[in-house]
Amino acid sequence: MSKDNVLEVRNLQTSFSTDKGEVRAVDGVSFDVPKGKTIGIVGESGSGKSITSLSILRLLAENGKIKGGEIRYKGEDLTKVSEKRMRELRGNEISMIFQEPMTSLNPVYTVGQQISEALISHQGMNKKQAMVRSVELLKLVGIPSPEKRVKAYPFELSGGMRQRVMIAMSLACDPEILIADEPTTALDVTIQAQILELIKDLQERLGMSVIFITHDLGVVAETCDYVAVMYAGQVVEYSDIRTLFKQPKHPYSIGLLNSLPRHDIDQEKLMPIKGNVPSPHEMPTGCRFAPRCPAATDLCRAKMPELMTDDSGNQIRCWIYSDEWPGEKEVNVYGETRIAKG
Amino acid sequence: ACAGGSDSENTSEEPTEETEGTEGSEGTASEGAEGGDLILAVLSDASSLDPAGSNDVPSSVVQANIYETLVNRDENNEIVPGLAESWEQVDDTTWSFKLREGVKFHDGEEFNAEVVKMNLDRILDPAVASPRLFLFEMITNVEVVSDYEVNITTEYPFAPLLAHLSHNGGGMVSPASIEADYEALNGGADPGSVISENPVGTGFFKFESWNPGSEIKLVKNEDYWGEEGAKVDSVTFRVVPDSQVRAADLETGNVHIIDPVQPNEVERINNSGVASVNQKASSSLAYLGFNTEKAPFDDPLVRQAISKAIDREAIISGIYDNYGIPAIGPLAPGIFGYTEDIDAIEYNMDEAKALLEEAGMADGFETTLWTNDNPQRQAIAVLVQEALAELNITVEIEVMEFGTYLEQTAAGQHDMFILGWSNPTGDADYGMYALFHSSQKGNPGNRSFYENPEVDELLDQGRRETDPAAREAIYAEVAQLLTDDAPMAFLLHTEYLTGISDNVQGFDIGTDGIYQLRDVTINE
Amino acid sequence: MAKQELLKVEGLKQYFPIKGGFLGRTVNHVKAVDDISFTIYEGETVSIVGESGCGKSTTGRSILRLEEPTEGKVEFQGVDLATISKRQMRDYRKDLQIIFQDPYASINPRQTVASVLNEAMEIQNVLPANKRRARIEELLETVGLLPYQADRFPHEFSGGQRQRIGIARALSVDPKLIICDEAVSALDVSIQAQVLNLLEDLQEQYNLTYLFISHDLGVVRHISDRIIVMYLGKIVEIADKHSLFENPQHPYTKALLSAIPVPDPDKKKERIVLKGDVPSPIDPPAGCRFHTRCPFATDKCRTEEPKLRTSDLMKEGHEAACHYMEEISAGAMQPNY
Amino acid sequence: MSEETVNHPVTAKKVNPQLESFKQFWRRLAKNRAALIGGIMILFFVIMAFLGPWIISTFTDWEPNKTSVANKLQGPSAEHWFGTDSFGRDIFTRIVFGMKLTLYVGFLSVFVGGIVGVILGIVSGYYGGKVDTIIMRLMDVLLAFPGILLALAIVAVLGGSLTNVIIAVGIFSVPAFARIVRGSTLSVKKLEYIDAVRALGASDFRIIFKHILPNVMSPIIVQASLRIATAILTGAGLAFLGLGAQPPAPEWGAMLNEGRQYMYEAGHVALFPGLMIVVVVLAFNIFGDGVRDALDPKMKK
Amino acid sequence: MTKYIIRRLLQTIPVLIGVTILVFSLMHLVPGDAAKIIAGEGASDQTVENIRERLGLNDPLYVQYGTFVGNAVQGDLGSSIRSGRPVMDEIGARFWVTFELAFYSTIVAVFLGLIAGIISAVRHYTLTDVTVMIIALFGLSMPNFWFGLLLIQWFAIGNWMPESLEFLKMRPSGWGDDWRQVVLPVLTLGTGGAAIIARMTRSSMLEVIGQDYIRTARAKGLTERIVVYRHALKNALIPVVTVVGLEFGGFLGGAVLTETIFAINGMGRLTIDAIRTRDFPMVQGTVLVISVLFVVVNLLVDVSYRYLNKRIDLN
Ligand SMILES: Nc1ncnc2c1ncn2[C@@H]1O[C@H](COP(=O)(O)OP(=O)(O)OP(=O)(O)O)[C@@H](O)[C@H]1O
Ligand SMILES: Nc1ncnc2c1ncn2[C@@H]1O[C@H](COP(=O)(O)OP(=O)(O)OP(=O)(O)O)[C@@H](O)[C@H]1O
Ligand SMILES: [Mg+2]
Ligand SMILES: [Mg+2]
Repeated sequence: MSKDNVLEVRNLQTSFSTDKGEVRAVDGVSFDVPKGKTIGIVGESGSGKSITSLSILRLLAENGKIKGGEIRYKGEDLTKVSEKRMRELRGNEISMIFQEPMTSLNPVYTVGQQISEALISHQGMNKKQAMVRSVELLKLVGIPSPEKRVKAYPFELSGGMRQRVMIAMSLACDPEILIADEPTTALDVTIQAQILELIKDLQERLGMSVIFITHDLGVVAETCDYVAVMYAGQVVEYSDIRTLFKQPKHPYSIGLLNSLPRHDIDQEKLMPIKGNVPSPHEMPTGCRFAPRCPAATDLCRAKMPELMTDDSGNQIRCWIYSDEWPGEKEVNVYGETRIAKG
Repeated sequence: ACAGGSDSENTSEEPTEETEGTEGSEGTASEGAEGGDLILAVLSDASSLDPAGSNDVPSSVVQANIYETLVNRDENNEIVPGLAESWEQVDDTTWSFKLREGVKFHDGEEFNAEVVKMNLDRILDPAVASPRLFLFEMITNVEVVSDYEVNITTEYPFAPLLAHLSHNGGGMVSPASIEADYEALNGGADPGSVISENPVGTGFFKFESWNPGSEIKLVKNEDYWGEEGAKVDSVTFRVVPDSQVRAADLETGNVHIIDPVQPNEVERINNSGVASVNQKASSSLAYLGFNTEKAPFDDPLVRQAISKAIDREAIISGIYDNYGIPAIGPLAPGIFGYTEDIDAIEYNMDEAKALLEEAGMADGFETTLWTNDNPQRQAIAVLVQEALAELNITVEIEVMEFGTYLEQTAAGQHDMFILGWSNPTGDADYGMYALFHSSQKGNPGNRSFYENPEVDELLDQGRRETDPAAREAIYAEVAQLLTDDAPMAFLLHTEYLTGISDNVQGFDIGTDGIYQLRDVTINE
Repeated sequence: MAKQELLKVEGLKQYFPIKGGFLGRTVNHVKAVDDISFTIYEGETVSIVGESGCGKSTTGRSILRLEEPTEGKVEFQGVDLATISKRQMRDYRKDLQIIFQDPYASINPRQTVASVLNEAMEIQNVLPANKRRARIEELLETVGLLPYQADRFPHEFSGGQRQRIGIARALSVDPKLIICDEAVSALDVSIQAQVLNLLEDLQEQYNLTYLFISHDLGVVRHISDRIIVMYLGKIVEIADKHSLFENPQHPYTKALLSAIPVPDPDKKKERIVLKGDVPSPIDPPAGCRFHTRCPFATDKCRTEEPKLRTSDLMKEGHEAACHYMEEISAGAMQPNY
Repeated sequence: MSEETVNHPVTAKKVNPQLESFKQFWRRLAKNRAALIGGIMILFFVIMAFLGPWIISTFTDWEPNKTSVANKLQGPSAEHWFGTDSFGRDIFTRIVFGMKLTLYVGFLSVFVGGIVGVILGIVSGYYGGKVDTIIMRLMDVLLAFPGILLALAIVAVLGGSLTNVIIAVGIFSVPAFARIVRGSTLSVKKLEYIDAVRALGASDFRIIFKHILPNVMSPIIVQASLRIATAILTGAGLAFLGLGAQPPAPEWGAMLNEGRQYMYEAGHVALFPGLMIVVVVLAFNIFGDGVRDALDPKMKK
Repeated sequence: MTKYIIRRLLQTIPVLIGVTILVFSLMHLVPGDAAKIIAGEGASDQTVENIRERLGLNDPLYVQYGTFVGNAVQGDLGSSIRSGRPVMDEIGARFWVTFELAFYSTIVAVFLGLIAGIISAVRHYTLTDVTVMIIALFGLSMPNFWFGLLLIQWFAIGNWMPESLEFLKMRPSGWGDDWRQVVLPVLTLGTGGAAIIARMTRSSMLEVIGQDYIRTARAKGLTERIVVYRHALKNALIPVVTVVGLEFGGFLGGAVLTETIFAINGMGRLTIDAIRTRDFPMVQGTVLVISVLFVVVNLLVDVSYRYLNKRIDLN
């Protein structure tokens, strides 16, 4: 384990048992979370982003199970530690903000009570101390008149404020890692801007690592240092932010960037990725993107590529960049040219 | 008065009829000590404790222990002195009563001729709208002759007047209560409300408390005018509607007397070792009525056929566990005017078939049989239905709720129906006039809509005739006519079944269902 | 070529009563749309943008009379749709169609694709019954589905495919104007691009006019000719897309544009972060509705409502509702964060 | 421009979608073992109601209404499986013959109450406003009126007969249906496809019957199967109070009421009808629960 | 809050008016004449007429209704036709009996139901869960009059009870003067209610456990105990409270059968008897009182919502 990674996820496999059999929602996810950095996980809806994060905290639904892989947190494999140990970590060293600020807070307790809970159980504070700290935390996340708001019920707050409360709650015990699962998707742009600023600011001040899950590439570009791109339960590309946006390698990443309508420049015609995301019940045997990939070869359709690390430490899951690539050396993907390795 | 059939589970609403009953059986060597609280578990609560205020058995049984009447009837159905020491018939329509002196009401008021007048006038007062008015409506004048002498004048010669006066509808209420009640009436209250709330009579028990729907408590009247007053300190009438529960209460010693006992429970109680069942013939009649105005029941042959097809013994044994006797006419044995000397209809299926054939109905017909939701009556209906099937008569049973039932049978919408009639005055007039006189069609009692001028004539005579022997002859004649005409199939006279704890002595029940409580003692 | 007016909205108001009190009296109103006016010309795409709850959808729905407008005119080819009878309105519905946001909720789950489309044609009596089947298959091909899929149920399709069914339904009655209420917002980017392209193609092919409702400025920029910016039930700025993106005048528009993250790590720009939340449309602030969050607000803004107007700074047809457009662009006013 | 749908082979395999969706429902129902048991029990009872009397009258000489006073109140024996009642009638035979009456009360009253309730609920939910207020206040009135007393009063007005019991119990079920249907209608009404067909110019009639009704069916079915259970209980309760079926009809509630008099010496007379009521009601409850689970999208796992 | 309660009370007025109209018209549709019933058998038409006049039965229906409502508003429900006593007094004597019966039964139902429901939910899909739910289903499917009869047979008549257990014998009937009278009826009513509450609690708990905020609570590292009892239960109780309220309301008006079986002198039996004797004022009075109570109970339920869940906006 390299020194400055607080968390390393290796080949994570998570599946659900359902009516129609087992569903591999996450099937080969690997990424690192360097200390003090923000890593983004992007991908389409259903690609397994949330399940990845829930696997880290072991908060899967009852029919879900981690089937393989490792989640190394400071030397411990979280897939193996006891439930008791997990509880010590949750909310204390690794905490999480969820997508829906509206439903993620318990409607029958005041925000103060909900923030205090973690403090009482992890830091051994008494109720009074916890309240005092809650007020500080609310102030930290920029809630006006926190002394009053601490007694408010969630329904009395707007969406943006609730999300701030969620953040305050997750920061309560100064976690090492903050997982933010689409923390702004449900919010309006102007409010989203407020929250993004806040998270950035807090990270700088508190120096924690952040896993930022989103499907909004704009948000990623603004907040992250590294990005893992997920497709159909797998990480297809993991690289630093500039590489991804300037020189994306995986055809899916290229297609994704291409199909994005942008408000800052004019585009003649969008370049969509054809086809649909495969259903989790009928995954293609080879590369999962092959049915939609403009450069796909028979090899791609037959065999799943491994996640390969290149010289700069970035990772890619695509045959083009392997020695076995059977196709042309210059591959045209969505009008962009990529040099194959083989 | 339609007899609800005291064995019914839901008779609380049935305006059955009854009279007093204090004199009754003479103190049969009461070994028990005096005192104690006698608890009776009864089917339903009284509706009013004003003698003029209601006309149902549950009220009567309580009233009879608070109020007294001018005359009483003994166990042989003879009229004996009550609050009146003696009486004589002055002319056809005038009766003179000599009253007992020194009788005081529970509130200390004096009993005298004025009080009698007040009471009778009250019952006749349209403003009071007494349900017991029918008992006394022939009275035109009550005249106070002296302090202790009173004359009663009737509109027409009315032989059963004494019997009617023995009915506890003629119970004497304290004059102070009557005045207070009138005052309240003028103030907008319901008539009788004051009297019912706080009944004051001259009887050997005084009213103590009434928890509606639950219990009524009476206490011994220490100042009773008679030589013998009550033996127990108090009596509680507790309402326990469920028969099984009553029986259980009796067995566990929670109550001393239960009324009624279901026939099927008799054995169990007798075997319990702590109580036994007292049987007493009742004066009531259970009958199956026909709508004589409606085809095919306008044909006496059809009526007779049906009457013949009913096996009364089977009903009595099957449904009443033999606690009852078959009826040959409207009157029960022991009632004034009862006779056995008639050609009664007897069970005979073959004759029934022949009669029906004679009526041209050999192929039978479809009809309905109505009853109310009294289990015994329903059971009778089921048996009748089966029996008539043999005559090819298809019977559909319709069970109605009592209020509807009375309304619709009074309106003559029925074919056949099952009902009862009780006789609290013990007189043939009561047992026949309302049931069969053509002036009484519908609500007053003649639900068969029977009309026979001959019968009308005889019934009117029976009322006027003062000679008892002549009266008996008249009623015997009516009885035969009724047998021939068969406006109804007389079914049976039930028995009163009361469960009595072995600790209780001296209890008896009248043929009218009234409890005789004066001589009761408890031995615990 | 002179632009042909297709739809003209004038002084449109849509208030929703708030029931309460004894026996459910109306105690207040949600002023979802409060006096807006604009015009749409044939063949163009006009977009409405704004934050959640500012009245975008309501505007669309009032035009279609899915809600009865409280006040105002909606002239379609010269006929005021707001005043004609419901029966007459049914005939006009042929020309005005709508595509919704939620690909899951916008198709009856119990109908096959064919019966969805057939019903649409049946209601508007578009074709004789025996010709409809052919038309259905043609429509499916038009929107990029295969004819054999006609007998499938919605749940057998992906989100993007369902959205195509919705588009086919709208097309089935040959409309002139289609209102797209967040028609692509629920789709993933890769699918969204497919649908946007489809909409553009169809517009060309059938000379359709779109009223495009979205909160995604990227999408809006891509598809529109002109853009309307709404804030709390009012139009704050209206312009063709280039003027709007390059030369926004209203402080709200500026903030909105700056708030959107750009998928380009090198463009670290200055962001205007607005304070607070959007106020409630039940008791909207007096004066300029934006004044509670505006960094330039003055007393005048608090009392006097600005009208939509143009100024020297702006191209023709560009209007904004701010008292201080000129002062702000001249730098004469400093923001007060 | 159509290209993207590549996943499906062009060989059109035609499926009957209506059948498919039913099959899917059936599969889910079949997975729920309890529901299956309930369903089979109900099926068995229905068959018993129709065939039982026929079998008994064809193959035996038992009759439900044949009295035999001599045999009264006999305990269960080889000859009389469930014993005899106070008329000496065979209780088992009566129970078999009474099955039909019980199901009749259950199904028909729910049918009556369901139709009225569903119509009121849909109209109320769809039109809203004053109509809604009036209908819902009416439902409140019915709800506030103590249930069994309402039924009792209705039977008192109409007279006691099975039909009137059905009407009474039906009326008594109306508010439950109306409320549930109104609630579902409100949520279905908000769905965008309703607006879509409105935008196409569909009439209210079409919207209500073609688009809303089928989509509020699931809660109606669930409610109906659970309501049948309640209806049977209420019907039996009324019969127990002496209202309803006319003697000698072997209605179970009435049999129970009759048996009550003989609890001490012949407990079986009340036991068997009571037990049968429990079993039948239980079947409907189990089945209703199962249907709810099978129809509830949230319970997909 | 006070304002809310006042408004809610006002809103119940139309419902109560509806109830009175309904009961009034029902009672006047019932065949059977009150005057005749009072007059009794053999009364002359004149007597009946006198009584009709006295009771105001000859007035047009709307006048009668108006009089009834006018008096009711002043707390005067008229006098019973059968007993002549003020209806209020008659009801008063029975009200507390029924109220106590309903109250104790509710307590039993809530106690048993909550325990069973929570156990079932926490151990969902285990054998315990299945067993508890089967018992609950049984309780739900049992006609309570039959259950009551069984209890009587066991515990009161005792003819199924082995002699060694005779000490368990209970008083079978009535209400009040002996605690042993209370046990059986309360059990009879309470167990049925417990079954409903158990099922409701279970499904409500399961629903709540799937909510996002439960995941949030787990993500905070709280123990399962705290998650279940602090976070889930309080939310799950909200629909349960509704059921409890409805149960209590149902017990008040629907204990007729239990009251009949156990010979309890309560409101239910009073009403039935009144219906049977065409005691119109009494029927109107009891139904009105029961309905008012029902409405008040519902109001209390709504107020307790507010207590449990501050989010629910009472306005
Ligand atoms: N409890 C579950 N049972 C079965 N399948 C599940 C369950 N939870 C998630 N899945 C499946 O796992 C896959 C990944 O889901 P996940 O929530 O991680 O997607 P996501 O990338 O977070 O998408 P989104 O952007 O929509 O949040 C999906 O196909 C989903 O259907
Ligand atoms: N039927 C209605 N009754 C009451 N209020 C309504 C109704 N429909 C909309 N509103 C309110 O009107 C306002 C505008 O709603 P509208 O749906 O038009 O917003 P929007 O701009 O489309 O928002 P979004 O982006 O969230 O779709 C909101 O405050 C909303 O709550
Ligand atoms: Mg997710
Ligand atoms: Mg919208």
